[in-house]
Amino acid sequence: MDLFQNGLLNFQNVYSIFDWLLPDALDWLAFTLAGGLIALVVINVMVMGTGLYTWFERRVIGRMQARLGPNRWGPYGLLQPIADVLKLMVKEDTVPALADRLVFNIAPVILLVPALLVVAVIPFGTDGTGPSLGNLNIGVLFIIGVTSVNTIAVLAGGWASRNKYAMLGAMRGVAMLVSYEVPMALGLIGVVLIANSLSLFEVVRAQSVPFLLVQPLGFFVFIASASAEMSRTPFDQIEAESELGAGYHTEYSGMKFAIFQLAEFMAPLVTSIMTTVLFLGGTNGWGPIPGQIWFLAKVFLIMFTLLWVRATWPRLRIDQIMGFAWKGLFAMALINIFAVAIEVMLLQDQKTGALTSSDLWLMSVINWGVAIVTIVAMVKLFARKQWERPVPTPSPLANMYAEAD
Amino acid sequence: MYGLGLAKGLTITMKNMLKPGRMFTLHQYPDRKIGLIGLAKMAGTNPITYALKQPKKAIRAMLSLESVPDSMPQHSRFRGEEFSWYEERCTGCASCAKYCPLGIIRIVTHPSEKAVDEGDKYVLDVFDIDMGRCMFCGLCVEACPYDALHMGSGFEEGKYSRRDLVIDKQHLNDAPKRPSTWFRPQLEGQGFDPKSEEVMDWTKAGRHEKPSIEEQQDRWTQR
Amino acid sequence: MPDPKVEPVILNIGPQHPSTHGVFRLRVTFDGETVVDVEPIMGYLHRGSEKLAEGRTYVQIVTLTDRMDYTASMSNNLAYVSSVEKLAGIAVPERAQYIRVISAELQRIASHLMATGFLLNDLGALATPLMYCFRERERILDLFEMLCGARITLSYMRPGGVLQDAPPEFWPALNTFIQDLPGYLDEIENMISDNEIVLTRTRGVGLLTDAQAINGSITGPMLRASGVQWDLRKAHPYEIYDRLDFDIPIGALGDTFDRYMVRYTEMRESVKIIEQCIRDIPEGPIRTATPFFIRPPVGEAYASVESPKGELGFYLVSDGGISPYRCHVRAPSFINITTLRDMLIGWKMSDLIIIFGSIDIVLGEVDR
Amino acid sequence: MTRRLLGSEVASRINESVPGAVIDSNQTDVRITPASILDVANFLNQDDTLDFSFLTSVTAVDYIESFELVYRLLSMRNNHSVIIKSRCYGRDELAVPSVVSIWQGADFQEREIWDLMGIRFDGHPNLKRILLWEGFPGHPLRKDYLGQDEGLHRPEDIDA
Repeated sequence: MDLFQNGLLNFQNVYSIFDWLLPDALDWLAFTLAGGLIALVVINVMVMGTGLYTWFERRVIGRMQARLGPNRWGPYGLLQPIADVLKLMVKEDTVPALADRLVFNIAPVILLVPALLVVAVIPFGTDGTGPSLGNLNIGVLFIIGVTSVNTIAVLAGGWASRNKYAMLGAMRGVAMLVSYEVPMALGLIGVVLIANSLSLFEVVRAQSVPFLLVQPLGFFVFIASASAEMSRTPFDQIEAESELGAGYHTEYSGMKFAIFQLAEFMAPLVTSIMTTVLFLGGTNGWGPIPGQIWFLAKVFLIMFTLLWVRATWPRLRIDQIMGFAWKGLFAMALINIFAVAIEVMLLQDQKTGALTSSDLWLMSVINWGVAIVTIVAMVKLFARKQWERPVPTPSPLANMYAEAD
Repeated sequence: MYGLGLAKGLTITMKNMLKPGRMFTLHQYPDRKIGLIGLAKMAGTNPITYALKQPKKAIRAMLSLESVPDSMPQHSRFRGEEFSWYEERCTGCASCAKYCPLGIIRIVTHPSEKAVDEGDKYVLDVFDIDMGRCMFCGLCVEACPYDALHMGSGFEEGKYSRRDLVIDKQHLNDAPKRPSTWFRPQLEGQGFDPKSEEVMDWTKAGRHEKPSIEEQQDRWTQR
Repeated sequence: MPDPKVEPVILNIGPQHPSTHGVFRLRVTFDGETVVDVEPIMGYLHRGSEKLAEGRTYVQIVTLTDRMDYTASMSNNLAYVSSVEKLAGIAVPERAQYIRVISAELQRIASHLMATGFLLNDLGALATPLMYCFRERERILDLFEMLCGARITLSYMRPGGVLQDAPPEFWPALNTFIQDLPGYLDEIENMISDNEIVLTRTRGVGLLTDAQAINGSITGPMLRASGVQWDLRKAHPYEIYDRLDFDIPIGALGDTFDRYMVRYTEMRESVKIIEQCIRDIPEGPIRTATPFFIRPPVGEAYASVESPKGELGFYLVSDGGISPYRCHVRAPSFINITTLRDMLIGWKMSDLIIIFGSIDIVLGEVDR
Repeated sequence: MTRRLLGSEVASRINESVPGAVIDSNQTDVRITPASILDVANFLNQDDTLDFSFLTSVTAVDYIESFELVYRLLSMRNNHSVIIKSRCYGRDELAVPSVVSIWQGADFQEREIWDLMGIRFDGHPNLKRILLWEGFPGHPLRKDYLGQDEGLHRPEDIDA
C-alpha cells in the first residue's frame, strides 16, 4: 500500500486533470497550473515544517539543558513558532543608514530560495513516482549546484549591513562555505558510483542496503560538510554568538530577520531530507508501514542527531575549520571514492552493471574497515601534541610554606 | 582521542534529556502548566475519576493548556519589599533613618503634650521610605531598638512612577503585617511563616522588654 | 603593480558585547583575524566606591563591598570585615569563623561555576554546560537566602562576626548539596575536559609564564595556572584555614585550559573544606558586641583574603572618626588584566574572546 | 604565615646600597624619599636574599599637606613582605618616578592613582586616565574635591 503510488499529487495526474478542464489550445496553461499547484503545496509543507522544526529544536535542546523549552503558547508550546513570526512581523524593520539598500533587501531571499529549490527534486513517492516536479535525471548535480548559492547570500548580507562584525562574519562565511563545497561534492561521488546514475530516483532504487552502511566514510564526509554548509555547530563560525554577536545578520530585524531565520532553520530540514534520500534509502523500508512513514522517521532521526550535536559541542576556530576541510575531509573523500570505485569495478556484473545486495553487504564490510583505518591514521597524523596533559610541577619562584628561618 | 571525548559529551546531554527529574531548581512563576495527573493529585482523586467528573478541564490539561498559580519558594528570612511597620512600637527615634546608608527614610515628629512617664514623647507626622532608591540591605531593621520596623517578604511592589514608590505612613499602616524573620530571631523562634495568611500582631512582633539603657548606649556609643 | 594599500581594521569590542563579562571595552587592531594591538578601556562602571566609603560609617560600607565583585559578595564582606577587625582590634568567636569559612568557600564554588559556565559559553557550546553550572549555582544561592535573606548582595558579615546564625534547616540542605555536587561536577567535567574540540581550542592558547605572572602582580587561579603555587589560604592563613587540610591545584603550561582546570579542581577542594567545617563547627556566640558606630583608634590596617578572583585586600586608614579616612581596595580583577595585552597579541579573534573569558574578571571589581 | 620584615632591618639593607634614601623606619614600614623610589625598588627587586619579586599593591593617601604613596612588596620565594612609604609634599604638579619598568603590575595602579589622586608618574609608558574620561575636571579622590554634588534627584524628577 503506498500513499503516492498513483495518488493525487503525482505531476501526471494533476496535469491530466487541468488538461481535461481546459481546451486543448491552452495546454501550456494547464502545465503551469499543475506545476504551480505542486510547488505551492511543497513550499507550504516546507515552511510549516520549518516552524515545527524550530519548536522541536527548542524543546529538545531545552530538555537537554535541564529546562522546559517553550510551553506557554498553545498545547505544549506548539504555537511558539507562529508567535515568533507574529512578533517579528510587528517589529520595526530597521535598515542601517549607510547600508547598501538593494543588496541589503535581497540577501534574505537569496538564502531562502535554494533551500526550497532542493526539495523540488526529492523523490517522496516509492520507486520512482511522487509529487516532486520532475524526474530529473541529474538530481544529484542539481542539489550540489543549488546548495552553493547561499555563499552569495551570506556575503551580500554581511557586506550590505556596513557593520564590522557583519563583515567579519561574511568573510568567514565565504571562506568556509566555498571550501566545504568540495568535500560535499566528493562525498556524493561514492553514492553516484554505486547507483550508477545521477537521478535521485535511481539512487533510492539502488539502495537495497542503505548507503550509510555501504560507505560510512562517504556518509561522514557528507554529514560534516553539510553541517558546515548550513553553519551549524561545530562549524558555526559565521554567526558565532560569543564573538560576532549574530554574524552576517546582526543588522537585520523585523521581517528580513524572520526570512533569514526561516532559511537558517530550513537548512537542517533540507539537509536531513537530502541525507535520507542519498544515504538511508529514502522511502525503502520493510514491513507494512508505507514508504512515506519510513521517510519521515529517517528525516526525524537525522534532524535529532544534528540537534544533539548542536546542543553539546563547542565551536572550532575558523582556521581549524578550514584545515579540517582541506586536510581532513578532502583526503577522506578521495579515499572513499578510491575504495568504492575498485569495489564497483570488481563486483559489478558486466552487462547490466547492477549490484546485488549481497555485493553491497560485502562492500560495506570492506568500507567499514577502510573507514576505521583512515580515521585512526588521520588522528595519528594530525593530532597535535596538545591533547596530552603534562603533569604540573610547582614553579621554584614561589614557596608558600616557607616559614620564618 | 579519536572523538571519544565528543561521544562522551553526547551521552551526557542525552542522559540529562532523559532524566526530567534533574530540573530541580526550575520554578515556573507566576503560573505553572499542569497535566492531568497533576490536576488529579491536586484534587485528591485518581486521573480517571477526575476526567469523568470534569471532562473539559481534563482535556485542556492533557493538551497542557491548564495552568496553576505557583509561587517562588522563599525562606522566611527573605529580605522582601513591603516593610512591616508598627506605629504602636515606633517612638520616632529615627535610628533607622540615621543608620540607612542611602539616607532615604524621612521622619518628621513633634514633641507630644503628654509627659514622659506616660510613655509618649514624640508624635510622628511623616514616616516615609523612598522604596525607589532602597537596596533592601536591612540595616534600618537592624538598627531599630524597639523592633518596630521589619523587612517584608514579597517582591511584587512594582509601580508605574517613581513618586508612587515613596511609601508613606498611611501605606505602611494599612499594609498587611507579614514581617520577614530577618534579624528577628524571636519571630523565627515562634515559627512564624510570612508566606502564610496569618498577620503578626504588634505585641508579638518584638522583644517584649524595652532594651536597657546600657544596651542602647552599648549600641550607639563607645562607653 | 603598486602594493595594494592594506589597512588594519580597528574594532571596538565595546562596552556592549555578548562576552565581555560586563561593560569592558577592548579597542583591538586586527590584521585580518589576527590581533595586532589591544588597548583595554574601562571605567564604564566606576561608581567611586572608595570616595563613597569615606562618607559612610564602618558598617554601612559592608553594603558597599557587596556591589564590588557582585559574583562573590561573601568574599568581599570577609576581606573588608577582617580589615576593620584588624584596625579596631575586635575578636571573632569560633563559630562565626567557621560560618565565615563555609560561606566563603560556598561563594568560591558559585563564582567558579559561573566562570566555567561562561568560558564554555564563549567557546560556543550553546549554553548547555552553562545551564548545568547555573543549576548548581542556584542551589548555593538558595543556601545563602537561608543564611542572610538575599541571594547576590548578601552583606552578611559585620565587624566582630556574622550577622545571624544559620537557621536549623540550613545544615541538612548544605549536607545534601555537598553530597550531590561532586557527582554533578564529574558529569560536567566528563563533558568538557577530554572533548577534542575544547582541547584544540584552549590547549596552548593565551600562554602566561610564571615569571610574567609574578611580575604582572597576577593573583588567584590565573597565577596558579602558570605553575606558581601561591594561595593566601596557605601562605598567610586567616580565619581558621590553618586547621583545615586541603591542597592547592596548579596548572602546567599557564594556558586557557589550565586556568579552567585549576578553577575546576579548586571547587573540589572547597567541597573538602566545607565537609571539614561542618564536621567540627563548635556551638557558641556568633558575634562579639560592637557598637553601631565603631570608632577605631587612629592608624591603618591592611587585610587580604583569597577571593575567587585572586588576592582581595582592603587598606583602611582611620583618623578616629566613625568613617574611614581612606579605604583603598586591592581589586584582583583590576590587576589581573595588566598582562591582558601581552597575552592577546598574535592570537585570532575567537581566541581573544576565550583568553579574556579565562581570566574571569568582574567589572564591578575592575571599575569599583 | 607571611612574615612582615622589621622596618629597621630592611632600612639598614637599603642604606647600604642606596645611601640617603631612608628617612626613618618603624616597626612595620620604611619611609623613603620620593626621588629614590626607583633605585630602592630596583635594589629590592634584584637583591637575592630579599628578592621582592611581587608588588602586591600601590596606593596613595591624601593627608592634606602631603600625599603618601604606599608600596606593598612581597617575596613569594621566602614568603616575607615589607611596606615602603614615601611622602611628597604640596598639592599640585606632584611627580614621582614610576616603577613600571621593574614590576609590570604597577602599570594600571599608577594610572589609577594619577586619574583619581593627581600624582604624575614619570617614566610610565602611557600615563592616561584609566577610570574617568579624558576631559574630567579635577581628581575626585582628593580631600579638597567638591564634585558638582547636586542631589541624587533633582526636584523635578520627584514629581515625574
